[in-house]
Amino acid sequence: MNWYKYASPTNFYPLAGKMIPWFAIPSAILFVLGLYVGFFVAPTDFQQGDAYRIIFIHVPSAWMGMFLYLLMAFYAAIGWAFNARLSSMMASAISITGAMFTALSLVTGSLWGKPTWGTYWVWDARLTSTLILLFLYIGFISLQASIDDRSRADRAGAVLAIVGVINVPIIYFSVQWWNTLHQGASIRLLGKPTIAPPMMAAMLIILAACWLYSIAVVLVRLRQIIVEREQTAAWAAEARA
Amino acid sequence: MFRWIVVRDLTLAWKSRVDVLSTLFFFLIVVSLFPLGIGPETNLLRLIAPGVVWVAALLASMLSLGRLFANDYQDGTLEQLLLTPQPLYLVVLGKVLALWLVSGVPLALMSPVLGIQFGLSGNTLFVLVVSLLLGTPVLALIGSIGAALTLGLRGGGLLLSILVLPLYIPVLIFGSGAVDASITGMGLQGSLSLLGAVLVLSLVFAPWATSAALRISLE
Amino acid sequence: MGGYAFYVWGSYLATLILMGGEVVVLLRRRKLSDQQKRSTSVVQGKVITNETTS
Amino acid sequence: MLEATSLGCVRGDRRLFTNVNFALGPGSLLQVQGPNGSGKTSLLRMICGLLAPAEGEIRWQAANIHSLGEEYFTSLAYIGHRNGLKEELTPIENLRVASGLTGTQLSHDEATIVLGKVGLAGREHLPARILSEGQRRRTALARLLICKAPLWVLDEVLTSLDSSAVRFVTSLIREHTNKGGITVVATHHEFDLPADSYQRLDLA
Repeated sequence: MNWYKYASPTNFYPLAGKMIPWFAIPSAILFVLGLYVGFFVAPTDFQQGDAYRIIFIHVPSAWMGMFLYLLMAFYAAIGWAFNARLSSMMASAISITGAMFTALSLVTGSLWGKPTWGTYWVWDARLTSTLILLFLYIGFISLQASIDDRSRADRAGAVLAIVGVINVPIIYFSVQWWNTLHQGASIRLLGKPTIAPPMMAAMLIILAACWLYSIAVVLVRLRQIIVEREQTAAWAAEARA
Repeated sequence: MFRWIVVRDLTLAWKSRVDVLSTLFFFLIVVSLFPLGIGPETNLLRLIAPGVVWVAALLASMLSLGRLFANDYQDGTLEQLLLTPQPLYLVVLGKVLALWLVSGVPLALMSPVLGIQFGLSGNTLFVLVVSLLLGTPVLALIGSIGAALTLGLRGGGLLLSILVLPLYIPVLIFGSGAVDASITGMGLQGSLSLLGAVLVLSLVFAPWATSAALRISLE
Repeated sequence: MGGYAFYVWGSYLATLILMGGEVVVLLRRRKLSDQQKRSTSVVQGKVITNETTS
Repeated sequence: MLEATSLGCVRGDRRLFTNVNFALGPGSLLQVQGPNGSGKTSLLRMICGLLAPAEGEIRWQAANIHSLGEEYFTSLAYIGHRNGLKEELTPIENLRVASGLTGTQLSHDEATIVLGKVGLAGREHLPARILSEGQRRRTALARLLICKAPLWVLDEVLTSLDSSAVRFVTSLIREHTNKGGITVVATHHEFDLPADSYQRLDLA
């Protein structure tokens, strides 16, 4: 079984098509299951009442946003180092879903902040770092959008992603440091209520659902990018012939 | 050969003094806007002074990035710089050093004048200058990556700021943290040493990333 | 929901809007490029598209 | 010895040329011809190492130019479409900077002599932006006189030059070829050189 032939976009296209339902359907199932566990099985928290149920989507989306950035940078670096177009396309496909998850975690984070701290935006270390991560995503997406030549866009994006990955820990550390500097004891966003098993179960189920969702959406967008790139190449060849 | 790059860029900057000065005037004007916006009472101004001066330094040094590669790209000298027998890493370092000498250092030396406007005392002014002297090279180094990536793109200036500002945040935090610490009398070795660490890290990584970005943009 | 209904349902509504929106945008993008592909291949030989390629 | 094997180039999504092969021994000249947009400039930039080939390989003295890195540039002189001059600097300053960057120190009078040879006598001290396009092109060409690079890559060098400048450039190239140098030039101008050292490559 020669795996190498799937490295070329045109061969990977049908394979991706077959894989999508295998990820999309389980993702929907897990979502429903996770929500059911989160809302009916998990008890009401004595401290925060039912407001804490927001963390079932807030925490997984924050993790997804973070991990997809690292995955994007990995694919971009591979695409640049080995001149593998498919891998660079993968990075571009991941970037939008990653940005979506980061934005989602910010929205749910602030909606959760209101009942627990009384304000929509808390300059907490994790929320602020997630905001900066969103800026890094926006930088990557807008850089790739403003370059017409695809191979330059891929490689320029790769450089930015690698520089971004080196900076992410520094940014997280500096925000953490800044947070302790100005607020003394940092109020932990999670509030660390006793995590009852069903709560943790709900969160992990939804995390798995987000994972499957991301793979499905990224594969669809990847096929879309392959089609659009091959189309322009075909037109160009056609026009020149 | 490294000397030639720096000499060349310094003479060029000297010949087009106007837009070098405009970066400094921008810094001056932006900082002076804040008291007009917030009100003249000094204890409030003293509180916000580190942040204001540092954000203005950030924006001013980002404006000066436009000059780093853009006109060399237009007149074809950038290609020649890529074809010199010395490593591109050194060429980039030379250009960034020249840019820093022309925009970063005067910025830092001018900052005490603004500090006084904000009611900062002698010792803090000294810390302000030191933190800016340590910080502005990092701004130039990281900014050079963005300048190389957005070479020749439409909407370059705006795109450059979207790429580079998030990467500037650690420098902003450590820099203004140092000045803030000296105002409140807390130990400022922590933030200055962190700033120094970021400087060393960007001195090592940034030129490599910039030369890779230059090769990509000039394909 | 103990008085927090607005925030809990609000955040799940946001989840629906963002994740659902992403899928809808993606599917519409695919439909759009399929139409373009059909319009080019329908005209045999000569390449005619609704927007000129540079 | 400059060798290219099965070179291919893809710009954006268009394949400009493929399977280009040539071998240039000392004292030979390759003239690259073809309509606009056929990839002449891309081929020349590929030879300089500015553009990575999509397929194939270029070897200088039997070593791949990408593995040679900066060493390769000591033996290369490239003049592209754009002159590579700074508008604010005078020809003398431009020349001295160019030579300084390649490691050879050029004094003020040496620069003046070279500029005199290129036909810029008396205009050495004017900022380049005042000079005409032809004069700026001559200043760019002056770089060829001062560098000792055996490989010259010239892109449309003869455009916007008057007849005396064209004669000067062709004599320069002939002298370079006789001394055992290699030249790759993209132009429609015919050079009168001995047949065995004259190769043509048509990218139509």
